[in-house]
Amino acid sequence: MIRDSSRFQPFSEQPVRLVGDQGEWLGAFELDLDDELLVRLYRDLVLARLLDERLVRLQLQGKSSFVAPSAGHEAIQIAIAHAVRPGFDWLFPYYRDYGVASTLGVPLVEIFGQMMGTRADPAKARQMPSHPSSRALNMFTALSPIAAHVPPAVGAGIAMKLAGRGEVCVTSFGDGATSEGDWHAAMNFAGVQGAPVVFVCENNRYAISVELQKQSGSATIAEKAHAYGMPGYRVDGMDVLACLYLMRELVGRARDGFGPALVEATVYRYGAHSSADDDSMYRPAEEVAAWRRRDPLPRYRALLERRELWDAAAEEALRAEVNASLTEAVHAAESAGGVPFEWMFDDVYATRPWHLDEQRAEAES
Amino acid sequence: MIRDSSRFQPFSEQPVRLVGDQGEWLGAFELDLDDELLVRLYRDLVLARLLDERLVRLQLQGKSSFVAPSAGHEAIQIAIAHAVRPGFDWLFPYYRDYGVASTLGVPLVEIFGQMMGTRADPAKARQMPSHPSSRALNMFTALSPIAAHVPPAVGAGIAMKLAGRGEVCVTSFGDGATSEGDWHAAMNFAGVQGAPVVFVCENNRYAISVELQKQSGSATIAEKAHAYGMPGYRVDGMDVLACLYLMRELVGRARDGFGPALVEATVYRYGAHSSADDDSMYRPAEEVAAWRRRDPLPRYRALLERRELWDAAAEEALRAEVNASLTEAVHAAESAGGVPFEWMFDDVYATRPWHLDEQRAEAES
Amino acid sequence: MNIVQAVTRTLSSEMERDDSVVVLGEDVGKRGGVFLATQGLFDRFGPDRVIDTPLSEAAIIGAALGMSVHGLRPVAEIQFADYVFHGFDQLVSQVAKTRYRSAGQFTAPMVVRMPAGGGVKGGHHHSQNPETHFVHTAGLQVVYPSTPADTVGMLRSAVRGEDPVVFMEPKRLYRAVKEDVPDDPDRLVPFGRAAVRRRGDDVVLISYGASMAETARAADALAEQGIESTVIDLRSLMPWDARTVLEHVARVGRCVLVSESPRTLGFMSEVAAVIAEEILDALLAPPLRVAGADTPYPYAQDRSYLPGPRRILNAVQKVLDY
Amino acid sequence: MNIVQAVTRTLSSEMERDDSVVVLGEDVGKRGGVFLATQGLFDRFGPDRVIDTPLSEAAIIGAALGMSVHGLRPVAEIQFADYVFHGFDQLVSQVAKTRYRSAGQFTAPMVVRMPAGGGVKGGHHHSQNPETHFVHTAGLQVVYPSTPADTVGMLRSAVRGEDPVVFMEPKRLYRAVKEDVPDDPDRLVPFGRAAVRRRGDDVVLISYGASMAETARAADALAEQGIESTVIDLRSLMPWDARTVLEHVARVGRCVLVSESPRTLGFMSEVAAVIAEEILDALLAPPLRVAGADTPYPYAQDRSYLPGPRRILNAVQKVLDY
Ligand SMILES: Cc1ncc(C[n+]2csc(CCOP(=O)(O)OP(=O)(O)O)c2C)c(N)n1
Ligand SMILES: Cc1ncc(C[n+]2csc(CCOP(=O)(O)OP(=O)(O)O)c2C)c(N)n1
Ligand SMILES: [Mg+2]
Ligand SMILES: [Mg+2]
Repeated sequence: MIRDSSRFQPFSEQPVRLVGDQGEWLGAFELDLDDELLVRLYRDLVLARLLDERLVRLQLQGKSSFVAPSAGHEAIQIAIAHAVRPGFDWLFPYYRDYGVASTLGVPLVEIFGQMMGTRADPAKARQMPSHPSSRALNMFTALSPIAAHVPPAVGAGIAMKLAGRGEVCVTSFGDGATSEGDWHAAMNFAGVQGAPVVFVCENNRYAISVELQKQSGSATIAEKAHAYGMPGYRVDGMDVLACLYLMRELVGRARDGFGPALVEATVYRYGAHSSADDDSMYRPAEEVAAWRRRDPLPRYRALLERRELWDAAAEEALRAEVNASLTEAVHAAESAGGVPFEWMFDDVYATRPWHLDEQRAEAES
Repeated sequence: MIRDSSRFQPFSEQPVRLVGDQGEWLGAFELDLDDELLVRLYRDLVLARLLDERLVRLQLQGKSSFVAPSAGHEAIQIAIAHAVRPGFDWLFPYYRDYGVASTLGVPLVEIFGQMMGTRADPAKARQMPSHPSSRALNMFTALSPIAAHVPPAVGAGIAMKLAGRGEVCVTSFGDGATSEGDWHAAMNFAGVQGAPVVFVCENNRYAISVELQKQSGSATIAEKAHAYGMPGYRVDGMDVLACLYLMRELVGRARDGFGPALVEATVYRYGAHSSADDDSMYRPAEEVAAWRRRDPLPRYRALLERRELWDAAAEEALRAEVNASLTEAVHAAESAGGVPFEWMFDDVYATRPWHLDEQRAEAES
Repeated sequence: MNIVQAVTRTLSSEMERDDSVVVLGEDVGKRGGVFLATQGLFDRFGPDRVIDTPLSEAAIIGAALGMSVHGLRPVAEIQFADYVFHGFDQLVSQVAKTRYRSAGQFTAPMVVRMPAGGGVKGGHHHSQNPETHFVHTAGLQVVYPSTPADTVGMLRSAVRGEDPVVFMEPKRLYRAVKEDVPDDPDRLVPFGRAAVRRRGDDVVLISYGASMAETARAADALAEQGIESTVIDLRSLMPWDARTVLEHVARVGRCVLVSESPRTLGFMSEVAAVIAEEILDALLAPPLRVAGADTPYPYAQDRSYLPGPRRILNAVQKVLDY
Repeated sequence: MNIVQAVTRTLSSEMERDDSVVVLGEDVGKRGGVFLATQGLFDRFGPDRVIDTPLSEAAIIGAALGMSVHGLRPVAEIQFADYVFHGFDQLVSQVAKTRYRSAGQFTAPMVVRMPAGGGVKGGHHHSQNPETHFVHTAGLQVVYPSTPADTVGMLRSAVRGEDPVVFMEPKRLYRAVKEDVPDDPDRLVPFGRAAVRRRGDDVVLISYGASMAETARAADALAEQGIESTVIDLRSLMPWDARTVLEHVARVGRCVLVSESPRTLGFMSEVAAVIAEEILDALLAPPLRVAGADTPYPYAQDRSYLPGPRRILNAVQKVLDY
């Protein structure tokens, strides 16, 4: 059941790249996206970047207890969100996927509510910060245990196959996740079932401090797809157009019944692993600086400017607009207020059993 | 750290085969094993086959409660045992590996003691039948949970690498085992560490009733090695010489510090999965018959006969000799007698804690 | 109808009733499961709804979770309860917490069936009773019926429920216990209610699952000696029916708690703790546990490991003599 | 010396003493562990003995087993106790049963360290206390010290012992508790012995691990009210020191059992059950448990989830008023 992607070859040594350092188009085919979408992609990149900065700042201000920054990962995240049909397809993201959430349209107030643990979080502040979610958009609540969302993503994929409505599931995870047994079990089951799931590894070369060579027996993540009878692709995860074209192709392929695929998006996280980490202990500052020079935003902005779709004034206006909406959303999320103590005892089951009634009463007494 | 095997190519589509249907040598290189070893291999094949028949019979007679027959798997099992240095290298086998045990020299009385749960079992009849073991021969006690011995095998391999004495570890398992998360986690860790471990999959195309296509996303097991940065080889697991040459090569390669490898030995189990199974529910009798025609014993015997190393008289003498030693060992194992009730409470820890003293006393009262 | 048949027929009728019910696990297809609990379902409902999975319990439980989140009602089979540990994280960290961590936005109505218990010459890894691990995990419901009728009624409740259920089956009794079960598709046995199997004023015997057989035999033996026991079959362990237990133990004042999982932190530790907390003054004797040993499950001593009638009677004698 | 330092220094001196001691886990190398418990070991002992592993708890625990079987003395780190479930089968089915199933032919002297407990704003998966799962698994030793001195002494015992040890560390107290610890490499704290931290005749408070902090604070508050308590720190949960517990509870007649793992089948269920079985007649009041809730660990109510002094005092009042 393997249909090869028409534009891209699986298992290429070099990651697919479509936009050059100066914003030049490198594709062997024509760039055929309309201008509106091209601009929209840039807006989404900026939103994701500014959102991330805001989340980091909230943590520094003590308004949030934790953050896992996404700067450096935006291009692939935005491409994921643009490749799916929102509210129809499903996403099983991981904690760093704020670019997926913001692009998909998860309300900012919900995002900030979750980050600050207020009533604005539809999940009642049950999870620690950096666990995005959206029932309305079929985005399964992110969870902490690495790779543990991948088996459920495959289960959802199998259910989609049975339902036959053409839904697709996209699940994303880090490079470290590929070492977990759950990841393997899920990938293999998807391969056997030909489930419509696109697996996206945001390979930032580190799992906290552990670098890729200590993480993976194989040199690339993409080649692990061999083990599951599915194609594996490498893409420059900081090139939003390469990511989008590839993701659209693979989502379409899955939708048409040709089964799962694995994408390795090479990215880099600019910040520490999380607000609890100090990355200077394990990686040189020059390495970070070198990757920052490949930043997805200026590179893609240069492409837009070449096409006269963007300029400094547009940039300024956009940043002002985004910042204003972020400020407003933070404010709304904060003023929603904290969640009450006794909510702790709800939602363990559909109805609260006797022992939780007792425990709630004891705790309140 | 990949040194390619000189005689064999990894990831070949066709399994390596060195002996033809009529016992003709097919190798591109010369058969350079001495006659003694050539004969010894056949004796080991016959021992393994007759041992298996005896184990099956014991279960039918009600003297053992369970058996997982190995007929059809002998060639690769015997090759494993001949490729290692007994008592120096380590083995982490699985329940079906009686050919490994008998060839390595695990005393038959211990094997029967384990199968019948008598005092002749050095493991005190703690485990159900079909769980071979030998401390003296560094053969780790087989266990029931599929693939669970593979992570410890890798840990032992890493310890061997640190010790630097040139030990090697060989672990074997079925095709179904490759789906477990533990298997993946272990393979990957071995790949990262370059641990001296040879992984052998005895691919009999079924995990109980589940056929390979429902088991594995990839068409072959060998190609899964891509995911771990190690070479993967396919070999005709019913051709004892192909198995032996390949295993020696890979064990030597690991010993010399070139790291792990994966072997997929294509075999077939003639019997049901175990004495608790009825294979007619899921596979056609013709399929079994077809595989039986590739039986490792007559094929290899033909090679020996072509070289005038074997004849009907030798066969008859050997069978008589083996059967006599089996009968004697069964007798010795049986007359060792059952294990006492109170042994149940020992070996939970090095010394028995108070609560087990109490429980033992209560149970005896 | 015996207990395996109770499972098979209930699965079949639930699949008939509701298209969203699917079965998955190792060998559940053509083979009908190693205990034949899914026999015939593959032929009847086909490979889309009766799914032979690869050999991975994490894949089975994790995929079932994704299916249920997407709207199916999966019934997963773990071939032996002992193998649930390979998919343990999916069960305790993911399945159990799906409703809670999403505040009910996502839920996991699903069933994980597993044959459990010893006495089948299965050694360490075909004999265990891991209910403690599930009961201690908030978010899971745990049941362990001991009769065909309860198996039918509780499996129906499990399949139709709103939350994940660990459905433990007493494999030693699979074919040993038979009874007529009325063919009423709406007969559900609700969770959290114990069944009082026998009434007597001298001692209360409490058990569940496969050990109900030994407990009932002990009660018979006691009756022959003129000692009348109340026998409670808990059936449901999370939630469990503390009210019924406390009511009877308070009335009688003496009880013996029988379960075959390892004694330390076996389910009966909880029952004993609650009894001591709630009705201390009503106790005429200490609540005594008769349990499996705190050892791995041995092969050679397969039967002696179990809390059999002799050990139960010894304990009853102690609480009566107290 | 605080508790993290106690871990680091003990590992360092044990690695110095015995070449076969190796450390492995996620980020234990250059990063020194996310709590810095292995800081400096990588520089001192190199990558062969301080092994950064791939992100797989099954690989960590399973490889440690193989290493120990082959003669090393591995000390594995699970980054958070909550993630042990990803390697759970290796721990409960393999590590725990190695000695038993081989009748001592193969053994697994190894340590699995894991920071545990709540109160660190970590939500469901950085807060749990999974000791029940280990204690209920025959073959594992389980300890959960609450002081730097016990951490040193018990970690030494663990590394030098003959059987696998689950070594739980109270991460909430990592840097909060400090004391001088004599620099004596032969000072071992044996397993199975509780420490009596305070003596009083009105009530016995029993706890362990991180909850010792709240328990001690409750005892202080009681003392201010003129209520004198005996405070027992169990330290070791398998084996556990039932003798010391029974002796003091029998003497005083009233006890409160404090632990932060979920109440149902938390370790204190066992303690309560044993108290009820063994010394029923000495009890002047029911043994009351103050425990974590039977919910997944919540984020927003991180502190309220814990059994704090207020709830402990409420329970003490109840047993005194009984
Ligand atoms: C099962 C499990 N083990 C350990 C952890 C602790 N941990 C949190 S993030 C992380 C590294 C993840 O790395 P990767 O998958 O590459 O994702 P990245 O953070 O780099 O995007 C680790 C070890 C965890 N969350 N879950
Ligand atoms: C973890 C686990 N799950 C399920 C089982 C039940 N079981 C025993 S053998 C077996 C099939 C194994 O197949 P394979 O690995 O191909 O080995 P084979 O028996 O074919 O040689 C299964 C599912 C088990 N022993 N362990
Ligand atoms: Mg990473
Ligand atoms: Mg097989």
